[in-house]
Amino acid sequence: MSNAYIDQFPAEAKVIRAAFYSSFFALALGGVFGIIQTLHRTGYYRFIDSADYYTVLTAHGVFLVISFTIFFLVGIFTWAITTSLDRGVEDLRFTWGWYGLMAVGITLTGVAILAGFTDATDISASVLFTFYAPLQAHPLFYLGLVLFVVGTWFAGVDWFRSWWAWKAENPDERIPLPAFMVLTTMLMWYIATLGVAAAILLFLLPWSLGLIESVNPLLTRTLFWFFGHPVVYFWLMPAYMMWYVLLPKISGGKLFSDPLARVVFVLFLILSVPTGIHHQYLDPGIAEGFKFIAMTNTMFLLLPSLLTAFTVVASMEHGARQRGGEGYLGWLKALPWRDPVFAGMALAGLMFAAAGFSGMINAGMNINYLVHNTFWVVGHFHLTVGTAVALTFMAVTYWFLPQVTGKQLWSRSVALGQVVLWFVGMTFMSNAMHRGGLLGIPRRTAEPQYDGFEFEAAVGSVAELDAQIALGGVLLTLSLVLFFANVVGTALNGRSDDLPDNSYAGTLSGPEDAPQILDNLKLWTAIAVVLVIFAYTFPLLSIIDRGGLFGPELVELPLSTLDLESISALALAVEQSTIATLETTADTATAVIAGVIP
Amino acid sequence: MRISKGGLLVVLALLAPLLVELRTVLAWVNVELSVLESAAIGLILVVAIFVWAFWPDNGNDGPTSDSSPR
Amino acid sequence: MSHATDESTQIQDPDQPTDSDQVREIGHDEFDPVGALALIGLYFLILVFLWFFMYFVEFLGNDPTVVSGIVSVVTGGVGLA
Amino acid sequence: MNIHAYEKLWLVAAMLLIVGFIATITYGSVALGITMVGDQQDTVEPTELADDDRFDDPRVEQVGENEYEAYVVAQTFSFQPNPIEVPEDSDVTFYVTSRDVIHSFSLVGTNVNTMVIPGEVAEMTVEFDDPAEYGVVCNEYCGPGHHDMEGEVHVVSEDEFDLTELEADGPDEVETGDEISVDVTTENRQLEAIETTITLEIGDETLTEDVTIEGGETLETTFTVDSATLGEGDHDWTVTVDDHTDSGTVTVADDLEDDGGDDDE
Repeated sequence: MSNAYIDQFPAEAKVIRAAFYSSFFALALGGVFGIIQTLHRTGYYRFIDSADYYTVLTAHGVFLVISFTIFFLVGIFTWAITTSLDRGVEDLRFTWGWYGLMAVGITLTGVAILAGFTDATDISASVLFTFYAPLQAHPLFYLGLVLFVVGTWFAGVDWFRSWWAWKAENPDERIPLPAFMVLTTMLMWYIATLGVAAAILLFLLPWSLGLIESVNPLLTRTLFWFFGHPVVYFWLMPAYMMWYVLLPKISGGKLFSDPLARVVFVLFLILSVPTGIHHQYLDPGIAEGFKFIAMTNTMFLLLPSLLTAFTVVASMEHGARQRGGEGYLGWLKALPWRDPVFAGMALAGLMFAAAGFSGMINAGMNINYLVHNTFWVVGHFHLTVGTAVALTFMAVTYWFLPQVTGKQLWSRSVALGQVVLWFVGMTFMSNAMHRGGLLGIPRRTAEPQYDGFEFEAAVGSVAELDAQIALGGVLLTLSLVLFFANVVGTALNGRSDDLPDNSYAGTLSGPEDAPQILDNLKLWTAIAVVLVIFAYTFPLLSIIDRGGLFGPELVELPLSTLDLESISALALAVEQSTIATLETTADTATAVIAGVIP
Repeated sequence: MRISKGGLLVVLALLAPLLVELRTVLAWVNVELSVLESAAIGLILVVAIFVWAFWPDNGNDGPTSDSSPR
Repeated sequence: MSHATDESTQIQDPDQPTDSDQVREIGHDEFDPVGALALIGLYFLILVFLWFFMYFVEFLGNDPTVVSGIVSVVTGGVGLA
Repeated sequence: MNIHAYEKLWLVAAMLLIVGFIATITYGSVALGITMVGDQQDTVEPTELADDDRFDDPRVEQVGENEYEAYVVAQTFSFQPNPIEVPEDSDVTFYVTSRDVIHSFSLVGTNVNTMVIPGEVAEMTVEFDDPAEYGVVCNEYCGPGHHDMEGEVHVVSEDEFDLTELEADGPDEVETGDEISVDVTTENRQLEAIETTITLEIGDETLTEDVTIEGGETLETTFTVDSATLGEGDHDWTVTVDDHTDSGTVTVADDLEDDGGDDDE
């Protein structure tokens, strides 16, 4: 009998498995749309209409950055809470409840997006991940997003309940580090999602239903970015957690500093939200002063990431030296590069270092004229969410799958090949994207070739950049195929009794070195709220004062035509999506059952 | 073998960004490489790394300070 | 070896299935992360160099740039008068 | 709290890095005068741009010596005016707004780049030096035809540049012997007076008039030609002022009765 997670928490393991499978399903869909758009945009293979490109792009964005990342997050956060507090969830029905709400929500949104491919319904939502008004999606799109976000809110409630119950029994203990990370991240998420909730519930959803005439495009856009920047930390924090609590163990060492890890998460809690205006440096209607304040906050938000870089590398070094590594750099050779969990996370961290640099450029105010909305930005977030997060998630999957299924990983060699292939593929793709952006090639366009002018490459040619992107896309797709082969292969394996124990890294400098005040979540939340009020009150008031709460009369561009007379169409759509949800749930249930039965 | 197979794979992977950026860096000093030339350099480096990796360890240090192979 | 700094989680287990290659135990006080310092120092230098390159070569070299309109408004007013 | 000396060192270095970044940006703003698109301009009604005296007729105007203003409207899926023509060595202030959804206005290969949001007016002042042609792209997704949305900015040499608008109007047909009058309206949108020659070519006839048009003024001229000297038939005419031309055709006929002319014989 092993002491894996599934042995300790069999019921919770099912929830985590369901969350992981939902996440992987979204990853598969997002990957398919990714390669379609890569080949279309670079002109290598086109089988869709360029107008449909934006439906593909919307699906790629929403499925990957919303469903893939957040479903994975709820999986590992549930693992982190139950493992570090050493107690199961308080109420399993509640846990399945928020999972179900998230699944229903994302299915509605997904149906609204995918319906854009067919003329059979007038439902469509090709508004991209950012859904800027006056582009208008079908109400289902917004409704689904709301349900999904509410699901994550309940997930947070679940984890807080566990912590409260644990605290009642352990009044004098420090919050274990993984639980601390979950709680601070969720507090940040509650503050951040207020922006998107306000944008959708007060403005976009009523507007798409025809209840209000018009919206203020600058206001809804600003509310989106209120949420849109911190959401990147919501993707990133689970990856950071893995680098802090799993990577040192896999490296053969201990976490260098528990107190600094807490400082890092506190900094993310208080600084993530009051920075969103840095996505709007080039927006007319927002004063330069507000932009400068947002920049200052953003620049200081570099601090926790820079601290993380040191702590994580030092922890890896500790492992390497315990394994016999020597010298200033020679210790790198003593790291367990053969282990896909390690290699994947280390390569992801390396890519994140590069992404850190392009992020510093993005954070700069006036230099934004150079890169704003160019392909550079796409290169940047394919390094951050597309590699630092996605590759870390895939790498830790190789550790988590045995833990939550009770089965041996199908193939460690394939897994190693997979993470290395992702690294190489993304190198080509994101490098060419960054370069293309500096030439002024825009993001979010189906055919970056114009009649009146051409982009001039400083080195090589635009055709070479396209070739790099296409090559990268193909390698990434191959990598995904290997990943799914491993997931499926593992699911088909028999139950194993010889699994590693469920544990995470110890620390060199433990929580007893951390000032007690770091665990005062109320204090940090209050500071975070105050900073948000400082950073956002005046810009928001100014925007409302200038353009009105509901904005000027607009020529809306409905990317779906909602005929209010034919409510039946809506009913049909709801019915269809419900069926789809049921099917998804059924699939998940089947997977769960398949996982339970040895 | 001086390096584990996994380590070798990772070293080869790290070669990719170096090669891709090499062209750009060289262009600043007015050395223009074609795609083919870059690929040729890459191939040479790959072969060099393979030779280094599989050369019998005779105690001499490789390009980086060496530790005993595991 | 200072075990006082070992972490205090309940599920801390001395078993180290992935640490089977461990050849020695290094405690908190014996560990100086010189390697991390070397790597991060290298990263720092790269960041500083690339920042200057991006700002002063790529950005400022990418003329024209949006500049203050105040001067134009003043002279524009004179021109109109 | 127990922080390793190396980590303290890195903390200081990281803070230096951050302060250095902010300092660089501040230097660009203060010393180099790089200004962000901001809230300098009042809001407009996107659906009523036709009644807005700045955006009813998207155009370039001269407002000072070497100072120009360009009023640009972005809409699905085009920019107006297109191309935008400005002279070399000039300061051009762009005012850009949208008629419908969010767009951008971005000069490819330059740092001229702004979001275009309905209801808001983006203001950007740009110094152009040498003659050049720039592509303009919309880099924010604006609908299914987004990839077709492009424009051009032409920075032309002083000699080639003018802001003269020419419009000529003549009769469609006249009776032989009557006079043909071609009305020419010439507008000088620049501030300085221009001296130029208006030329009318019709048949073998060439009529010229040397004119001086004050800055911002509009000149009305009328050329008259005796139709008898042209003879019966269709005659093309062309009015030329510098590089601008306008043209038309007049039919000279002996008897206009079949056209229901009001000549009573």
